[in-house]
Amino acid sequence: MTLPSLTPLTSEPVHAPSGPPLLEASGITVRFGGVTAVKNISLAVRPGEILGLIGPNGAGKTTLFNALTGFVRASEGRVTFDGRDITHAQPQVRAKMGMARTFQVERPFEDLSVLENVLVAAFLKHRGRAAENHAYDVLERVGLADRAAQPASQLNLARRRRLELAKALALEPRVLFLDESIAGLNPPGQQEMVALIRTLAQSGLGIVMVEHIMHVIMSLSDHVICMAFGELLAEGDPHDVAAHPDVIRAYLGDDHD
Amino acid sequence: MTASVTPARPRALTFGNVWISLALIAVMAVYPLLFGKSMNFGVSTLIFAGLAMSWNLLGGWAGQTSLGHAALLGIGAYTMTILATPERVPAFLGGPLAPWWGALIGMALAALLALVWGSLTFRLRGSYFTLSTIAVALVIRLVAINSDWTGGSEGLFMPELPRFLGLDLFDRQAEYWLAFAFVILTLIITHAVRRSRLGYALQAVREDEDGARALGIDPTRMKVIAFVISAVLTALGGSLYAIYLQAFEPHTLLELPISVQIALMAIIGGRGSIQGPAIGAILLAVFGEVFRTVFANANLLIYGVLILAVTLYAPDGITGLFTRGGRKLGTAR
Amino acid sequence: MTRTVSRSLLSLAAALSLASSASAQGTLKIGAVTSLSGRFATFGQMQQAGFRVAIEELNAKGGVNGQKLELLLEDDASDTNKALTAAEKLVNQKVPVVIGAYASGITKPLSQYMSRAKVPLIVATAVDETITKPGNAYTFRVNNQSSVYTRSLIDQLRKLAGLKTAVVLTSNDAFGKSVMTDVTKLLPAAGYTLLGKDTYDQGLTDFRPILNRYKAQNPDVVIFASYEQDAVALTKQVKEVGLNPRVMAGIATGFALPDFLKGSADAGENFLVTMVWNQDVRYPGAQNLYTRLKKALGGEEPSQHAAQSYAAMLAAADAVRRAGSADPEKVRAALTTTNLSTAFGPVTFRTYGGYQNQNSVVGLITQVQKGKFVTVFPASASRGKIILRR
Amino acid sequence: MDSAQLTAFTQTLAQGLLTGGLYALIGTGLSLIFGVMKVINFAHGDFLAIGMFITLALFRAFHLDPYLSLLVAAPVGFALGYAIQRFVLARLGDRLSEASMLATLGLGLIISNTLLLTFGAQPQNINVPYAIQTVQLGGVQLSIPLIVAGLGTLASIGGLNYLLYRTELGRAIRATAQNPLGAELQGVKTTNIQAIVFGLGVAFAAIAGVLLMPLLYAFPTVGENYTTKAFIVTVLGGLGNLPGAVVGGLVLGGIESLGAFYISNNYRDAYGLVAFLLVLLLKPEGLFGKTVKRV
Repeated sequence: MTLPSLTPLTSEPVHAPSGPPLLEASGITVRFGGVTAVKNISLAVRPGEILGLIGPNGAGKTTLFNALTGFVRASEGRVTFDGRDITHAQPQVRAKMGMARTFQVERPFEDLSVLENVLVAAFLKHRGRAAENHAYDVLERVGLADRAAQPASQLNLARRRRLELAKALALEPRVLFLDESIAGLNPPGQQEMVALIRTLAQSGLGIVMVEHIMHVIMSLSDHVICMAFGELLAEGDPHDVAAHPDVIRAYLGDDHD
Repeated sequence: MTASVTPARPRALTFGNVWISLALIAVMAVYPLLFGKSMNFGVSTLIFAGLAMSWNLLGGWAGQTSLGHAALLGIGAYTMTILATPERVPAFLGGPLAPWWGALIGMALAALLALVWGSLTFRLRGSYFTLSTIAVALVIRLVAINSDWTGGSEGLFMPELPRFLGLDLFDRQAEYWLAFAFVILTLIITHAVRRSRLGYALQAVREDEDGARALGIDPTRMKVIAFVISAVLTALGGSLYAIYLQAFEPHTLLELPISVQIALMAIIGGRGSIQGPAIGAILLAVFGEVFRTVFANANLLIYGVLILAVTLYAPDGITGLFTRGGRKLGTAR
Repeated sequence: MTRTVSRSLLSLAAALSLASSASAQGTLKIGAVTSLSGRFATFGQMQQAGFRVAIEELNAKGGVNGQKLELLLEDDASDTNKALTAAEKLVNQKVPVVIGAYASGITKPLSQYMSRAKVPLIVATAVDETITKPGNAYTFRVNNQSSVYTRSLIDQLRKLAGLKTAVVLTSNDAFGKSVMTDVTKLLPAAGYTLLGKDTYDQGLTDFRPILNRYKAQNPDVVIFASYEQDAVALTKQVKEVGLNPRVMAGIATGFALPDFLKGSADAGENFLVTMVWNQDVRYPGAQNLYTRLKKALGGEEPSQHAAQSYAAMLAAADAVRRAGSADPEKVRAALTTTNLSTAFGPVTFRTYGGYQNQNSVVGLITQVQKGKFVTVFPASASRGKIILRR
Repeated sequence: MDSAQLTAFTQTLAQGLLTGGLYALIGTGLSLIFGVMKVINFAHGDFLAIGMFITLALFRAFHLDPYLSLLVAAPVGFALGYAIQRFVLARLGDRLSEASMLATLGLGLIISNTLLLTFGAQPQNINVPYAIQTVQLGGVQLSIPLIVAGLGTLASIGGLNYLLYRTELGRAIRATAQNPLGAELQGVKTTNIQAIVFGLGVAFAAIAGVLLMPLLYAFPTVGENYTTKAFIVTVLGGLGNLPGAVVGGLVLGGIESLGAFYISNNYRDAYGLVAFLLVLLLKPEGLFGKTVKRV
């Protein structure tokens, strides 16, 4: 298998998002008993737009992520997708409408092969041999075609990440939620994943990314939201947010602490 | 990133290991020639092999261990027999129904029960579901014992039945081939599920429900579908069993040990493989017969030891021993 | 693993395959199916004793048609499927007649199979009405149908003056159900008003709520029909809650077990217990049979089931002798003209009152007097008088 | 007339609660095992049968009073349970909760059939003078063995509570129940704890067996019905919730007793089963249990 060519990390945004927002969330609040994990966060994603979600550990990024994808009930606020209210829709309903997600901790179906893992997703919109061919196409896009027959349990971290992505892509989503799919990969792995995300956005997919690696967020996102302790800290163009004093303090702590 | 040549695409969507099924069918076809005189043993073994296969659609594929399938067996048996008995058939049907119509109606009732029962209880995880199946089956047993239209605790006798495709339903040879067809039907359906969207969805749900929901799969709906198919086939098996017994009562047909026997056959045979339950049923029937004659009083003791041994040393059941790479079908985590 | 599987397949083939035909090998084989293990093991062992004592007696008198008798006893492990497989094995071994099984639930499918296999089946213990009503041409029953117990009790109650009210509690199996139907139909005709009637499920051990209700109703007569293992618990709880009717009656099964006397101790005193045989019954040879059965059971007290099985074996041998051959069809014909007197009582298979090939057995009523079953009814067989509790 | 009805009611309720006490004792054993190891012990009733047969054997051999044989049956039950978990069930490793159903079904068959081969099949029973004596408690007539059974239940459950909440071992057990990994990290040998817990569960079943012996026949398959009753009780109270099991037992005893007295005995088991199903569907964590993650 030839090593993919290294694509230099350019700093300009990938692709100007176009058309009305696909996914809109307004005033999302999530409370577990007395604890408010997410407080009054609003965001919108347009086709082709990459929305970066950053913030120190425990800022509530993943909780927000799970609320948007239906794995956690939002205590307040409203989420619409393509104009339809999906605030309390089950994850499987959202998947059918065109929302797909990866999990921070990979959860492949251990006993199924790589191809079969993707096939489960491909069956959403395809039947029989067509589903299998679609699954193969997706595997080729993420560079796992050669490992199709291998049980998912035998994949290394990078390939498990790619499998997560492949399963999400096989749903042919219109909005893709990536939960730290780049963290922990070696540099070449990161390069490939960034390149892949770039081409996905160019093909018109709306992407919401939770990520810690700053230069990846900076080079990919059209719009960034920074959260701390469950609340919105700063929002806007990646570079402005990166320069924002509160964001720096949240990440690096005060110089006179 | 495009690979130079499209690598050969090994197919995942296969019918699974068809060779074992063909071998199994061959063995079942040869049996009457070798043991032509031992048809009772043959018919009851095949019926229970089919029942274990039917149970496995829910127990193995969907990972929901049921200990209440005797109730579904009973619905198949009772419905067909009641509708075939002149004095018991409801008046508006105007006369007794032929057994095949009765069996179909029994299958429909079992499907309805599975639909309601499943959608109520599949919200429950693992052992809760198993406990609910015990309770529902015991309630159905109490209804059968205490109501007259089911013959109460005296049960029912099989009335004279019309010929089915020219076959005398009470001739053991005919019953053998009907049971043979029943096992083949369950094999075909299991192979089809193995290759279908339902099959993969069930395996996904069994491995990781949340992971499956993220891929657009509704776990409860999938489990209910598996339960309905399992119930329909079990009811069909119940109708065959009623014809074989020709007389049955709640205390023999609807007891917990029958549900446990069906489940054990599938689990000991191996829930992981397609043919495991049928193989398990046949082996247990053979061991049961050998122990019955050889060990007399101690045969149930040896049976218990066998069950414990399989659990400890053959986690994937007997077939799991042979197919080391056999897929591990644990219960829903 | 595969080696052990093939070896057991071989031993199965041996077990299922044809043993030599019954008559060729010099002994006349009589088939029998009962529960030597599982839930009904107690009664299976009683039947085994009865069969063995009969075979010894017959072989001592030179066997049948010059051949010694051999018992082919199969254990059905209290399981219907195993009983059918066992019966088929016996049919394949060309036995002229099969005796069994113990429980009604197993005997009914067995009788259907035997009539299809055209080999006569003699039932010795199962009491379900439907076995001989309508029954079939190949099924003969030595023991009584359950209604005999109830009718003989009600005939006796009819004679007792000054008793007006009654309650009945039965198990919810076929036996209990038929007792319940007979009691609710016949008791009013005998001048009683039925104050309460309940059934209970297997495994229940706490009867106090029902007994409390009966105590409040203060009936003259209380009638029980129980699962085998519940008779003692029920009797003890009657004493415990202080239910003290003028007549207490227990119908067969658990009450007719010798263990009932030991188990209930004085709580069972002057209970009326219906059965069809008792060691003190005035039938010729009854005492002698009792001692032989007791020896065969290794000192355990024999129940009526042992005597019934003994009589069934005698009837089978007698039919084969009169048929002059081991051909099942001839033996079946001979059975219809059976007229035998045994220590269990007379054995004739008649068709009457909707029953077919049913032996009409005289229902005995015994009373527990000073810890022993004393036959008090009918007069011809009785050894003592009924004592009313108050 | 109403005072007679009142005494009948109190008598039926009292007897129901005492029988319910035995259900609670059996259910507590099962719930303890499930709480700590997520194992449903399908042989629980057979362990009860062992308790009964130990009492029978001691009574037959040494004419030992049944309640004295508690001192033998409880430790033997504990040792048996400990050995089974330590040397048999523990070998299932992480498949314990999945495969435990099958393993304990096999165990149940082994136990009931060993009893059949050693003690024979006929129902046996012991005659102790107090078996049918009763005592008057405020117009309510209660049998002595039933009262002793109630007291035995209170003592056992009290002892268990003391052990769980007042002792070092108890803390280790509760830690293992909540988070086996966490407990292991704190130096708790969980395999040992699990064996002790299984031993305690079996000891409880054996104690119930001893207390039942004066009231009932013992026969090899007597355990079967008590296993189902134990299931109902534990689910009513919430699987793994010990106080819940006690209340679940009393509730079941009461429902069955009053149902039989006022409605009819034909559907007696159905009352318990229906209550069981309702709780399972509406509140799987049981009437008093902690919330269970529902799909």
